[in-house]
Amino acid sequence: SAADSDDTATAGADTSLSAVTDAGVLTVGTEGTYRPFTFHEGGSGALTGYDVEIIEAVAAELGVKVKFEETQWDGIFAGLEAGRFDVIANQVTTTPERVAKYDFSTPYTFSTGVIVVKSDNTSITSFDSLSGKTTAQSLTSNWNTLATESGANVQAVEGWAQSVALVEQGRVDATVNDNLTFLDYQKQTGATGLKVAANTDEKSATSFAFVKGSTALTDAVDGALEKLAAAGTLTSISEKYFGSDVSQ
Amino acid sequence: MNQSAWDLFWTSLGPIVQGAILGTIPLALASFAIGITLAIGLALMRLSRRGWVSSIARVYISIVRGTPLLVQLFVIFYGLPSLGIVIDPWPSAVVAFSLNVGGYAAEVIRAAILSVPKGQWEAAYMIGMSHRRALTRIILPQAARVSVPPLSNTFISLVKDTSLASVILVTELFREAQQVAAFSTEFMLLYLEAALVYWVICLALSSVQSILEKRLDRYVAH
Amino acid sequence: MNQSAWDLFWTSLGPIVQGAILGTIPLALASFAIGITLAIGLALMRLSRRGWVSSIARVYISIVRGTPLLVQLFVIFYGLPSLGIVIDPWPSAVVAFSLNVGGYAAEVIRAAILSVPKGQWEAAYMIGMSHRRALTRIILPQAARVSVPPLSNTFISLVKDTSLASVILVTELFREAQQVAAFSTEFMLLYLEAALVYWVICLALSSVQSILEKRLDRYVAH
Amino acid sequence: MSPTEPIEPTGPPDPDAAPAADALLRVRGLQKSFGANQVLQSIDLTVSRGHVLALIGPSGSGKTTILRCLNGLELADGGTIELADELSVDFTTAPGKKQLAALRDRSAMVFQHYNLFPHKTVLENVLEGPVMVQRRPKDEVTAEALALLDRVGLSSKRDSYPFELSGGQQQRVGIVRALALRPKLLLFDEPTSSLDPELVGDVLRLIKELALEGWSMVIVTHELEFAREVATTVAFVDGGRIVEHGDPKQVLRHPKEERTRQFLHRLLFPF
Amino acid sequence: MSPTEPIEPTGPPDPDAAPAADALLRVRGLQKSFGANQVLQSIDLTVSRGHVLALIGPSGSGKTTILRCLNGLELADGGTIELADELSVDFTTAPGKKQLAALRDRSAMVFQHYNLFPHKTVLENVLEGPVMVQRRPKDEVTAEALALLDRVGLSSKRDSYPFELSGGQQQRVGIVRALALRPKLLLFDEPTSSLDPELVGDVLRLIKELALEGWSMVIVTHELEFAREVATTVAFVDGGRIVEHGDPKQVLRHPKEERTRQFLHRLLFPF
Ligand SMILES: Nc1ncnc2c1ncn2[C@@H]1O[C@H](COP(=O)(O)OP(=O)(O)OP(=O)(O)O)[C@@H](O)[C@H]1O
Ligand SMILES: Nc1ncnc2c1ncn2[C@@H]1O[C@H](COP(=O)(O)OP(=O)(O)OP(=O)(O)O)[C@@H](O)[C@H]1O
Ligand SMILES: [Mg+2]
Ligand SMILES: [Mg+2]
Repeated sequence: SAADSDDTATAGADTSLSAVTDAGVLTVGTEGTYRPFTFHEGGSGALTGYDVEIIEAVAAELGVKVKFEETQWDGIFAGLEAGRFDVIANQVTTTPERVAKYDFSTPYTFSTGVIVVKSDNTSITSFDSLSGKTTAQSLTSNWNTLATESGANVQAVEGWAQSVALVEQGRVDATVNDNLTFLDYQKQTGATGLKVAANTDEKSATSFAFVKGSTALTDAVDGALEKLAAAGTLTSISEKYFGSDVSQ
Repeated sequence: MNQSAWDLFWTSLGPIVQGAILGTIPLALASFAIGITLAIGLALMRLSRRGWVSSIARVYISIVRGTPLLVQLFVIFYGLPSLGIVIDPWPSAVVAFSLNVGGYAAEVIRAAILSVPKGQWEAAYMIGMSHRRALTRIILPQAARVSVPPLSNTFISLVKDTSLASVILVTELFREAQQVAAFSTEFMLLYLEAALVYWVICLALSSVQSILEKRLDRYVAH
Repeated sequence: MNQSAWDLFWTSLGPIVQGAILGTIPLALASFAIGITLAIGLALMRLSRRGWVSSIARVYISIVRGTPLLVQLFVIFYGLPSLGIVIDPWPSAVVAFSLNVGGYAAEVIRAAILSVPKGQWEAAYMIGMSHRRALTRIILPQAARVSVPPLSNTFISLVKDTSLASVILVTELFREAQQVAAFSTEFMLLYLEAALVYWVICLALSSVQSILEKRLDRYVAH
Repeated sequence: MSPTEPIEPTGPPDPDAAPAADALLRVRGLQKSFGANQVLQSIDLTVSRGHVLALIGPSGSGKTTILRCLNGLELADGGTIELADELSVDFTTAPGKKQLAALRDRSAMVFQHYNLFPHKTVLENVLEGPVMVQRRPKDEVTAEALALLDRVGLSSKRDSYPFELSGGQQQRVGIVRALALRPKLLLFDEPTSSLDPELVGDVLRLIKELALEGWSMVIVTHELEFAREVATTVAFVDGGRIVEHGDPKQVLRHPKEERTRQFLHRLLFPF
Repeated sequence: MSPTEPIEPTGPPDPDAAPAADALLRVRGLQKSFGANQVLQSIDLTVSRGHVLALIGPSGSGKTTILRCLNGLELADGGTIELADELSVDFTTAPGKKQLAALRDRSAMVFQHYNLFPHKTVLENVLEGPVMVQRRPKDEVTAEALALLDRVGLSSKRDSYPFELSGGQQQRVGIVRALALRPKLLLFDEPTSSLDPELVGDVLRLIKELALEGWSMVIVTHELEFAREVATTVAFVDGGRIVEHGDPKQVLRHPKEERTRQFLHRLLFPF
């Protein structure tokens, strides 16, 4: 795989797009357990979510069918590298390390990070005040990095549900996550015991990830995203899930 | 449990049981059957007088038992493609679990073969049997009875271990529960529900084990 | 493997080995010690002539063995707080693994006790021993020898299972590997590295097993 | 170990001083069933102090079960066992654990398959009962045990483990283990039938010596020659009953009962 | 099953017609070591057609090892075995598997612990060799097997499993299993020493009948009476050598060698 990700070695033979168009199928890696971005309707129904719908729209724009492969986060990059799928649609945040190893589309989600605490918590008011506090984070998310950089003592958990459970049980002080995730959770459960203690100043961006050297495919997806944005499709998908436009 | 929890329990029971029937159970059965065949071969290699044959089997068994199953699944599904070997999720899972069962069951079968009294080999040779025929007609049938309890343990572990197959894209019982949990955030309830289904499967296996033991007992020395 | 992969391998070896020494090994040792004690109690309950005592132990063992360890960890860590019982990660992990080892080892110990010839009980009674003393001074020491191989298997499984402790916030070998992997996205490399460390631990355990077997063999009937 | 030596445990009475009527063991109407299988119908036995009772009979007739009831290893269903004028156990009303233990304390058994403790040395096997159970002083018991081992020619094996000994040696340790308990009554269950033929003699000779010294014994055996020479009384057991008993020469040479005759014939003229 | 009956397998020759010099088995200088332990020093044996050789000797002297070498279960290190003028195996140069198999095909062994196949019925135990290995017609072999079982009084047990039989019955099945192979030579390794004393007779009587019918046999036994009456020759084995051999009455009553005398004394006068 080291050779595959070597730009120069594959530059002359970028078949990333033709492989997809020839097969007529875009294979997408996603978790299927990350609400509201990629999840199953009603828990056991069809796969849906913000990321899922956007990549479906992109595939339609490219004139190919879409096929989802659901896997856990552990396997998602390994699967991309092993050629198990063409693209990851799973709220992948771009970081310098990742950019060095993978190709990324233009961003399709912009959101702020929030610190979620118990309603009666007054000691955490900003990211600076996280220092020395304990937070629960999913290991693999960029929010983990943010919490760590803020000086929090991070406890790694499997996902959002466990993070929230630990905050509610008072076993950690806070969790840092996507604003969108928290809003969805509140809407769904009507949870009243939690509040947002602070927002990040900057928005973070997420993109689709491709194996290095997939310039043609990345370009094609970028083109599709541009058209979808222009046609208002991205906005309407975003409003369906979040009531506002997070796609730009 | 309140009403909505009950509702969630009942609506999710369908998909979870379906995951068991379409994923967990066939995966476990296929892997067990192949794994046992492999295990018999490995056990015979371990018992071989040729040192290097025995060593190969020993190293294999040691690696399979000494490393996490999750890593083995990873290597087969995500690692082999870099050597040009691409296997689909289901076959990958069957391969990984079979190799694993092979490693664990080999030692069980080896011990069972060794537990058959030496006099049985001698009587078989005495009536003119070759080593191979003595093994298949005289020794293995007797070893079978001794192996049933430990092999059912291997099988029960296998059933639970198949939950790892979801990392290589196979949908089974536990994956279904995780999906509902991700949707509802009621992970505690859903995991308990999955546990209940696993338990029912294991109880069923235990009864099969008792029946098998009784049947084999009927004609084996006491 | 290219240079950067090698670098990653070496820089991550420190944290992974540290995770083994501070997490995996003490967790496994503590849980095994407590679990074996529990298992002896359960094995004796299973052998009790009073039906209900035996039944309690049987149901316990069936639940522990029939449900995924992951769920057991979840129930103890995330589930018990809803009953007002909040246990810290480390004690939770030790409790869960001990209960689990107890269930698995109970059947092993029970079989080992049953494998001691009846004549040993009789000789112990004959010289005037009570049931309790016959058990502790005569039967259990002999059962110990028989249990060593299956109990080392239980221990090896336990070592690998402790990787699940990370779901309840305990930092051990596998969590360290996952952490490095999460930042570098080199899951394959890091998992293989973790597997290597597990394998080394298991090889060490196997040698301890051989030594123990030889020592116990010295004075036990052949 | 003659009755006058210090290591002699209970000091069995001088056989001459003990009148035949001085019964050590008196068993009346002993019954035992395993499920629906009534193994002992009704057993009556008397063993006088210093006497030797030999039980003979076909396989499955209940000989071992009799010994096990006498040693309290098996709980009889009915009948009484009286021992040494000091203990009387009535099995019609289920006796307590204490009474079974008392029975066990006063008798010691030597098993067909030796049943030595494989994880203990020869000396530890012998000391286990007197020291750990009877709580006698370790020094005293050790001296006594070593003297007993010496007498059976095994003092050099004191620190060996049972698996290092031949069958005959193991059985002699089994006998020493029983003697060290200072029992009133010795019970032997086919003590030589697991032994290689050349090793039988050592064990039989030892038992004969103990008999001559005045130990009271019940021996289950198929060694008819031995029974004739050593036993005071021979009883033929069949189907859970004592079919015939009396002087060894009379029972073994001129049995009254047809079943006894058949059994002896099978043993003496096998082909 | 007399030599004239149809089920008679190899039709052993009429003993009278066979001159003493008509050797069936000739063993010269047989040697066998286990590691550093030389178990057989140099064994010379001859068995004529229709004769019975009894091997006696102390435990560990190598008796079983001799039989196992004869049956090809153990690979001797040196010496030769000649069987029936048709097979000669020289162990100085390691013989091939084929020759060991040929040795095995011509002899059949009856084991001390019977070694019946516990997962097969009595009849299946008997048929396994002739049908599965020798590939003889199943109907023919079944008829022969049933006649043999009938003769040893076990035709009603044809469908029983070994654990349902007494030791004596199991051993008789073991003998039938050996006979059904139609061997030239029967080997018996202490065939009665695992049996209850009352069951010994049935087996000894059967072996005696086979001897009278003219079967050639080697028997390891501790039953001296039996050896004296049934054997043509008795050989005393000690320390991996044949110390003395000859007419049973001579060897058992008036042994020439001191070691034989000692051994016999221990067996005959154990206490
Ligand atoms: N624990 C037990 N449970 C059920 N049946 C038993 C038990 N112990 C003995 N028996 C039965 O009781 C009967 C008498 O057995 P016992 O061992 O007393 O005979 P024995 O005369 O000593 O025979 P042997 O000469 O073979 O030792 C047999 O039928 C046996 O099967
Ligand atoms: N497979 C083996 N490996 C090592 N040593 C062996 C083996 N088989 C037999 N021996 C040794 O060879 C010697 C002779 O054994 P063998 O069984 O032939 O004696 P035996 O005369 O039949 O004795 P017994 O009367 O006890 O059956 C013994 O010292 C025994 O320990
Ligand atoms: Mg008995
Ligand atoms: Mg032998």
